[in-house]
Amino acid sequence: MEQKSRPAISASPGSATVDLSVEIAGLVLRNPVMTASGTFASGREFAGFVDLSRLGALVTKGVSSDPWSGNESPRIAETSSGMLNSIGLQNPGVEAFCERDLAWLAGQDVPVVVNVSGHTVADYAAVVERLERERGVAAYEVNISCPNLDAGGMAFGTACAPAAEVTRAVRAVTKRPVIVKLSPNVTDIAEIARAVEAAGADAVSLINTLLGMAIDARTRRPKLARTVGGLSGPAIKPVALRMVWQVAGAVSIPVIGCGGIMTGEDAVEFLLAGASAVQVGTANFVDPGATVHVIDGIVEYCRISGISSARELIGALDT
Amino acid sequence: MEQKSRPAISASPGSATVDLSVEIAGLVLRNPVMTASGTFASGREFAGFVDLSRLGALVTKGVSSDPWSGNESPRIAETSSGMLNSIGLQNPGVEAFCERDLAWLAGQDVPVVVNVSGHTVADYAAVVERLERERGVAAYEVNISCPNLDAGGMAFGTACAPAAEVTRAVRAVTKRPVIVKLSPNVTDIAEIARAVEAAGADAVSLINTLLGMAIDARTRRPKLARTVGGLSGPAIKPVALRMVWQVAGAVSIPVIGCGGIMTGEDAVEFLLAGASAVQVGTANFVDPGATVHVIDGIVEYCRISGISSARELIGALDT
Amino acid sequence: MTCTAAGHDTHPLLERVEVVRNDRVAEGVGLLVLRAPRIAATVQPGQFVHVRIAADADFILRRPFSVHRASAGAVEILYQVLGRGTRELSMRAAGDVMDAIGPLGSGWRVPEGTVHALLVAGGLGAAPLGMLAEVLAARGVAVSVAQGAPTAERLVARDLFESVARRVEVATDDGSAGERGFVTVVSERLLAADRPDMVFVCGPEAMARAVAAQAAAAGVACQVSLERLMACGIGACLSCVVTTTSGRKRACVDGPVFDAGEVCWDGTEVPPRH
Amino acid sequence: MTCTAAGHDTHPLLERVEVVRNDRVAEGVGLLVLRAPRIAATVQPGQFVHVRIAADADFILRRPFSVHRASAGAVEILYQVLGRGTRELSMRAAGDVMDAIGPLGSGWRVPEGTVHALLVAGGLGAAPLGMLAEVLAARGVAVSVAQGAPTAERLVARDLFESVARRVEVATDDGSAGERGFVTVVSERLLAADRPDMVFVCGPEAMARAVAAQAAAAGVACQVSLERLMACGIGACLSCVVTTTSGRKRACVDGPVFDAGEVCWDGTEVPPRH
Ligand SMILES: Cc1cc2nc3c(=O)[nH]c(=O)nc-3n(C[C@H](O)[C@H](O)[C@H](O)COP(=O)(O)OP(=O)(O)OC[C@H]3O[C@@H](n4cnc5c(N)ncnc54)[C@H](O)[C@@H]3O)c2cc1C
Ligand SMILES: Cc1cc2nc3c(=O)[nH]c(=O)nc-3n(C[C@H](O)[C@H](O)[C@H](O)COP(=O)(O)OP(=O)(O)OC[C@H]3O[C@@H](n4cnc5c(N)ncnc54)[C@H](O)[C@@H]3O)c2cc1C
Ligand SMILES: Cc1cc2nc3c(=O)[nH]c(=O)nc-3n(C[C@H](O)[C@H](O)[C@H](O)COP(=O)(O)O)c2cc1C
Ligand SMILES: Cc1cc2nc3c(=O)[nH]c(=O)nc-3n(C[C@H](O)[C@H](O)[C@H](O)COP(=O)(O)O)c2cc1C
Ligand code: FES
Ligand code: FES
Repeated sequence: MEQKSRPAISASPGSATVDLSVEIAGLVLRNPVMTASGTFASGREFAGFVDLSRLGALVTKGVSSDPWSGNESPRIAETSSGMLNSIGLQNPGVEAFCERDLAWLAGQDVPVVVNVSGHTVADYAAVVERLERERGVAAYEVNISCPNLDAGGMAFGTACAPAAEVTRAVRAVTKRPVIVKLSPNVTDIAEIARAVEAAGADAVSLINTLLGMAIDARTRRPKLARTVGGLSGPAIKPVALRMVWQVAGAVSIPVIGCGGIMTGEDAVEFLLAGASAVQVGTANFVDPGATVHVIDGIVEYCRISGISSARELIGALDT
Repeated sequence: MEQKSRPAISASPGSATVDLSVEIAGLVLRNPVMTASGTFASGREFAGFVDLSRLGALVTKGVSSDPWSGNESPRIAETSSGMLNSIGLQNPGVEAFCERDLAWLAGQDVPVVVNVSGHTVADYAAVVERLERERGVAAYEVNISCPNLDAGGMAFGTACAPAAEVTRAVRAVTKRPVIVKLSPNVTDIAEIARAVEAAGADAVSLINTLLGMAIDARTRRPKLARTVGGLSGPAIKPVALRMVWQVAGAVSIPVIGCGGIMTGEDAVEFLLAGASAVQVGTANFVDPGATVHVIDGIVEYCRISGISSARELIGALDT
Repeated sequence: MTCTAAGHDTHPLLERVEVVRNDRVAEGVGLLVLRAPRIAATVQPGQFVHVRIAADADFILRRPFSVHRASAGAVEILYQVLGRGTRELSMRAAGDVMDAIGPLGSGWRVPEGTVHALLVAGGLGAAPLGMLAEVLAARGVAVSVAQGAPTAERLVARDLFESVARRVEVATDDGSAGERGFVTVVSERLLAADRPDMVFVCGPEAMARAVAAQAAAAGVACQVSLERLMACGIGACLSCVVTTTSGRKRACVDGPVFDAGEVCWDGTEVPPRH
Repeated sequence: MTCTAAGHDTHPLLERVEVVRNDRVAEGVGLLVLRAPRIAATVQPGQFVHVRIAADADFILRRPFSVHRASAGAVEILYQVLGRGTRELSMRAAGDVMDAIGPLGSGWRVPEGTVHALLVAGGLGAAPLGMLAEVLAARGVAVSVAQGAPTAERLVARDLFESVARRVEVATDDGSAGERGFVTVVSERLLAADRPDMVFVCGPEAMARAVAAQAAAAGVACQVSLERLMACGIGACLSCVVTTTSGRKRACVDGPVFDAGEVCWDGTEVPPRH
């Protein structure tokens, strides 16, 4: 554990009595609300809307060893209560990321979780090895939804063996906390969670996007240039909650919940299902202040319910 | 093929020039619009809202060999652009079904597809064997999303071997068309589709509901008595379309598309993705005339687009 | 026992309904008057309508509401603002159009020869009892009403009850009107004092259950109107089941009114209101 | 080249905006006037606002619209009704409140010493050129406008252009006003006749590309405003990329206005409008 943010009492107005701090893999966060990778860039664009020091943690967009140019446009399509994206993990590569983004983030008072992408096991390890030379990385989030080019393009995260292999490779090169971000496009997500736990993950985050597709009946073409993309937003919240609940019951490492969180109440639902922290993704596009509104909403919920610490909510579902 | 509905020109006003008929497993339907199992009962309740003879086919609720009492209440929960249900396949058993429902349906001018449930392979075969003694069954739809009690409760539809086994068992006792209804809660739905095709299925239908969960933050309890349930409605349409597209590319038997269809345009999207017919489910609750409105919408689409046969749309996606 | 107010012989239909008036009648409670001539023509006390409140909203299901009163061409709905649907409903104004399926369900049954009826209303449970009170009074049945609410302001439909009932006794949680406490204290007293032939109950399930027990103890027949979350509203989806002595029945067609004696109180009601 | 109208030094903000007026100006086209003092105070020609049209609707994303004109305290948006969002927008009335992020993007750049400008507008492409025409005219730059639309009625913002431009020439698909045919015939002619220093183009991508080619052939600098589907609107999500000679750029912050010469026309525009 390198960076330890002060376990802080939430700064929300009138909330002096609610302790929002949570601990994930030895990292104490001032509150359970993180950004979801790819929806907040490295925070610079949101700095005018959100006081970044209010966030539990900032999860960066996916970073790969070399620059990736991503997919063709159109890259998004709107669906009922959701959206599809096929950005394709466009990023300037880890070198540029360190220079531009990490350097800027160093001046912000927020724990930084770097989301790591790769097409091969070696790719993942290479990114982390490079980042090990940098200060200001609180943890890694390993995105195993990337297509595994060594194995025909199925995502690493869709089977236990490759998921564990990536986890082990990253684990071998760092002592920092390793969060593995699970893919929901699987028959049994609990099984994958157990595999990465056994391979050394300190925590898991879920869910990444559900694979989906949209068609323009008029043009008879897919709405995304890449045909398929990832579904996110409120539409997927029920699936995300179910998976968080299943995984929390299957592993003993902390679970970070994500998928369709728009409000503080949504976040509370994920905590109740067993998440120790949450990530806010698509909501940032709807409301650039979404993360802070979610934090304030959790505080309000706790105050109305007479709860003094958000930790009391974790796994407190009454089934 | 026992019952053959007349390949009919749609009866929609002013649509005399659009041929909506499609063929599924030797069964010629007057149009590609069926009801989705469990959302239309056996049609009686909808008869005041829909002229049943307008439907391509009527798919009954799931029927099991013995009566099933289903799950406790609450059995539904609303979610963003969708709903969860945990009805639990409540039904009076195949004997009562034949007496009450099939007998009534015999007087309706609509092909009847009987949806079959079971907890063991023998259950499925028993239901079909009983129904073989009845006239007025156009085809079977085998719901392999049921928990397999012989194998620890995982659904039959989540692995190739049990899915194929159920298919073979049903295939062995009938010459009528066998449609296998696939579960979306799998890593690779195309693989399951190929397995049931090889086991003798004449067609596949998809998707059944996505496993989800909803939580009431105020009471800290799951919104469903059974904790988890099946997600349906517009929220799941992108996932359904993607799976239909994948499966249509993987098998050579016809594919019946289902999931979030509310309008004629939605139905057209499924046809373009490769479905030969579609099923309308949750929409029936929103608008009891939904099936007919979907049929009318397809006709309107065809007329605006200058298409004379709905069959031209099947798989016509321009990727 | 003759079913004089059964809904089984009326066919539900889908009707375009127009808002005539939508007034706030208490904190978080509205009275909606809908022009709905076809529904109004056949609706019986205790039946409900299934309303599509919004078309392009992020929630998709209809919402069921009892018909509180019916007049030539219009039905009235008394609703409590609880969530997204009822919040939307509270914003509808005269001239707005929605669609409604109705009349639905099997309403209150009034046996021939009923002389004295006791109506027990908890909170918004008053809604389906309004039309019943009017119909009973018009037939010359003596009506007593036991009504409970959190506070005086929430004693909805009081004018209606006062105008047709022989007596109305109330209880409020805060004592701001009538007895302080639960309506069950009042119903117990009226059961003993009036010796009614029939008790009609609607309110939170725990309260309905308690009143049913009181009626049973007094040897008086009792009907309860139960709420379940409903998807279709027309008997097809099986989301609304009530466990009865003769198996699971659907609240939307076999109910919402049940004979209290056949209900297996299994605690599966919808979550209690705020 | 000095950037006199760059948006980079203004910080986007989230503002509660109130509808002042929402008028139909042509078949399927509306003019929306929004009270938005903070956005109006800094917006530059070619910038846009990202509007949250509805909160509880089944669609969740904001919708980007160019600022057509700005006055003290208000901005105007010229919008075409295409789908759910713009249909909702067309139903907003005076007093309704929404929220908008803006001003966003990097607008038109007017090099110092510009003497004569040619504005080429296709359909709703006229929207981001309105404020530009006014600003140019106010600076004493001679403005010519080439405008195209399907039919005469759809030649939006005509009064504005007529009032500030030296000349406005039009083309319509059906010949109901001006030339019958594409606006490119008119732009070609004006390029030759006026010998402008700069061409500013907005319209369907095929048309913008054609005009850019005309300008390049004539040796005249050219800027194009491009549309992409946008999620965040503030540079974070990478949904809006435009392929340029220096890699993929984000239309929402690096654009929507690009130098025509840097655009790699790759045919990945949003689907053409109906
Ligand atoms: C046959 C029948 C008749 C009814 N008649 C009336 C009536 O006359 N007046 C009236 O105000 N309401 C009536 N209800 C209840 C009404 O349907 C619900 O209050 C309404 O659907 C809530 O919708 P919503 O979108 O506002 O709340 P939602 O957003 O759906 O839910 C908000 C909260 O209310 C709870 N809730 C949802 N439905 C109910 C319910 N049925 N009862 C209690 N809590 C619920 C939810 O669990 C949640 O906590 C009736 C219900 C039934 C089944
Ligand atoms: C920087 C920028 C500035 C814009 N300025 C204006 C403006 O001033 N006036 C104006 O009317 N529109 C403008 N647009 C386009 C406007 O944002 C879209 O028309 C609008 O978002 C459509 O929303 P909808 O919900 O009505 O349509 P949707 O339901 O989202 O889509 C309906 C149909 O329109 C198509 N569509 C969606 N977005 C666009 C688009 N950007 N261009 C063309 N077709 C699209 C869809 O593919 C679909 O076929 C601008 C777009 C951008 C990126
Ligand atoms: C535009 C976009 C880009 C994303 N990029 C990444 C990424 O780079 N790495 C990653 O692990 N997840 C990525 N995701 C997935 C989100 O982090 C999140 O898991 C998912 O969107 C579900 O959460 P939400 O519903 O709150 O958006 C992306 C999502 C979106 C919408
Ligand atoms: C209330 C309800 C009951 C259902 N019952 C069954 C069933 O008995 N058998 C079955 O195969 N599918 C059943 N389904 C699944 C639907 O047939 C359909 O596959 C699913 O709802 C997706 O389609 P939709 O989004 O159009 O509803 C049920 C769905 C709902 C909502
Ligand atoms: S609500 Fe569908 S059966 Fe009662
Ligand atoms: S819209 Fe998000 S980066 Fe441009």
